[in-house]
Amino acid sequence: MAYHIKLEQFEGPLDLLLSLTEQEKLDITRVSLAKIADQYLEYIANAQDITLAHLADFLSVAARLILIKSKALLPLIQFTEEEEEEIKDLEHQLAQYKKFKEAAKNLAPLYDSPRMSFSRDGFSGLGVVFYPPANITGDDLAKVFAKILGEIPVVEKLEEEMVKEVLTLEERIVHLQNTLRERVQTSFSELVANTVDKVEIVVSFLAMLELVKQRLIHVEQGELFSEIHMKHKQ
Amino acid sequence: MEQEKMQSIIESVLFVSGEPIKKAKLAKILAEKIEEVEKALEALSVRYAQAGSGLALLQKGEEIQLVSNPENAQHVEQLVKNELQDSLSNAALEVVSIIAYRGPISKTEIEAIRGVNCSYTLRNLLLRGLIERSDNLRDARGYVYSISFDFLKKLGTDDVKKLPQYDILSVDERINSIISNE
Amino acid sequence: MEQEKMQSIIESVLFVSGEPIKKAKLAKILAEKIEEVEKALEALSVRYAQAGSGLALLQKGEEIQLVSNPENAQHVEQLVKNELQDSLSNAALEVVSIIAYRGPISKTEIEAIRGVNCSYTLRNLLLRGLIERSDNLRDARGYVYSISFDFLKKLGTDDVKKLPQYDILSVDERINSIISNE
Repeated sequence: MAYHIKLEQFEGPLDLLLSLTEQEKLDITRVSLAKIADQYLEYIANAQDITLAHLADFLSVAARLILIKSKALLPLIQFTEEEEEEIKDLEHQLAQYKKFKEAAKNLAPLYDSPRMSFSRDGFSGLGVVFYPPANITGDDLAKVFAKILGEIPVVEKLEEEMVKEVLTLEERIVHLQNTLRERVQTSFSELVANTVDKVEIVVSFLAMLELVKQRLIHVEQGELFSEIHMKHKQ
Repeated sequence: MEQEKMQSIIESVLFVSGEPIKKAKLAKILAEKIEEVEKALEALSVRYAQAGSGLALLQKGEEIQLVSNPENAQHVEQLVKNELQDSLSNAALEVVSIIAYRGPISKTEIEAIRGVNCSYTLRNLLLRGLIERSDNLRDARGYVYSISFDFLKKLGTDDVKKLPQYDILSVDERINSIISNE
Repeated sequence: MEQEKMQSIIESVLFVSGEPIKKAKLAKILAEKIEEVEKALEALSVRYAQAGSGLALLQKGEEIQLVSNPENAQHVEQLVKNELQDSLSNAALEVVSIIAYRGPISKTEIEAIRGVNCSYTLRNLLLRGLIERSDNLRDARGYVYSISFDFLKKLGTDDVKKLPQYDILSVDERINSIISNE
């Protein structure tokens, strides 16, 4: 999987989500998030130039959106407690982010305005007087400097860690899609087996089509009106 | 000590130091209680708010700095070189806003709000001296970030508490709702 | 310009400058006549003579300087003693050790190594005579910093190269990777 994001356009996944909700004139609710999930996924599938540092963050939100979307399409899907918590977090996070994005907009004119204070150089006019700290030795300096050297991050190592994080997340998304497929299949067959309500069957059928569009599942039908077979998308 | 005498000494000390000073340090120099120092600082603030004053008091946590009146920036700039000219990127503005309203705050908490890795932006703000970091008392391996006096000076604001909507933005309502539910 | 506004600007300018300023220069900054400037200075003098003021105007010929109220000299001295004779902060120790092992080194490079702005720390170390600055041969706008001879003597040596493990620490590759990235 290759995800590419134009970061000069969006500050991150929340910024992208926020822009999509605003574009559709939606409030920040689960229902709205389900509506824009497709656009988000489409965007990160097509966008280019994502930096490694941000890829994990975009994927993490993508995973949560897939959950929300699936639930909206098939209400029968049961969320685990952890999944439920993740979705609640996303809603809260987005509301918080929106507030701070506005706050940043309000700070910008203050920062850019010529109005500002200046401080003065401390102890000016005193001139340089030699005030060495008591009890300092060359060994102290060597020790402090060696510690500074030890804290310098090795760049390649950081990138390795990020790649690992991204891989883990991609695995997680694949796993999520797999288990959702299973849950959808069960839900669908149960639904069809136990209901006589035509409307409900039609809704489920539409939901199934939506999942096909999402490329979560693959369906096969031998001929008109014959049995529909659903398969895991390879 | 008389209140007026105390104001006079505080003004002298802040003037000579030039840099931020802890209220506790002022109290020590004056050999007075911190409450008395705070009263004197309050009186100085009132004095600096009057027309004709060219000074202002900045307050950040437990520290105080004496600076020039922000309204006179254009005239002062004819004398000093201004290092903080560049405007901030959107990312930097977002991070510094979060730090202004929620600081001291850890990197993890900032990233939880922005939903995106902030290492690069934090480093940039630190190098520009707009934010400061200190040891995180709750996590020995990490830091917490707060805005710097230089940032207050650049904004022309004497206290973060006077930023727009501070009362609303400074609290995480989820923490509040947890507390009120209990 | 209003008298009060002029007083405010003069106070700001004198405060930030720290050094004596010619009245003619003040007049130029204010775009006012020198007589008007003198009137404003007179008013400021009266204000500083009031109880509670910690500032004073020093006039020498055509030059004006803002200074602290001489009556508070004792407290100011105490501050100076506190500030300059204290043991070094962690930040100061880090900066001085970087300068010891990597000097002469520029402010930008020190900041790249530490990841934070070092303006205040460098100024304090200069004031205490622990470091010296000279023109940067590679960048005419900037300075490079090295350890002072006095401080070396205090450490019991006459050459940085004789500091403990200098041969190993001064050429450590890890620092080169940071500095060359900037």
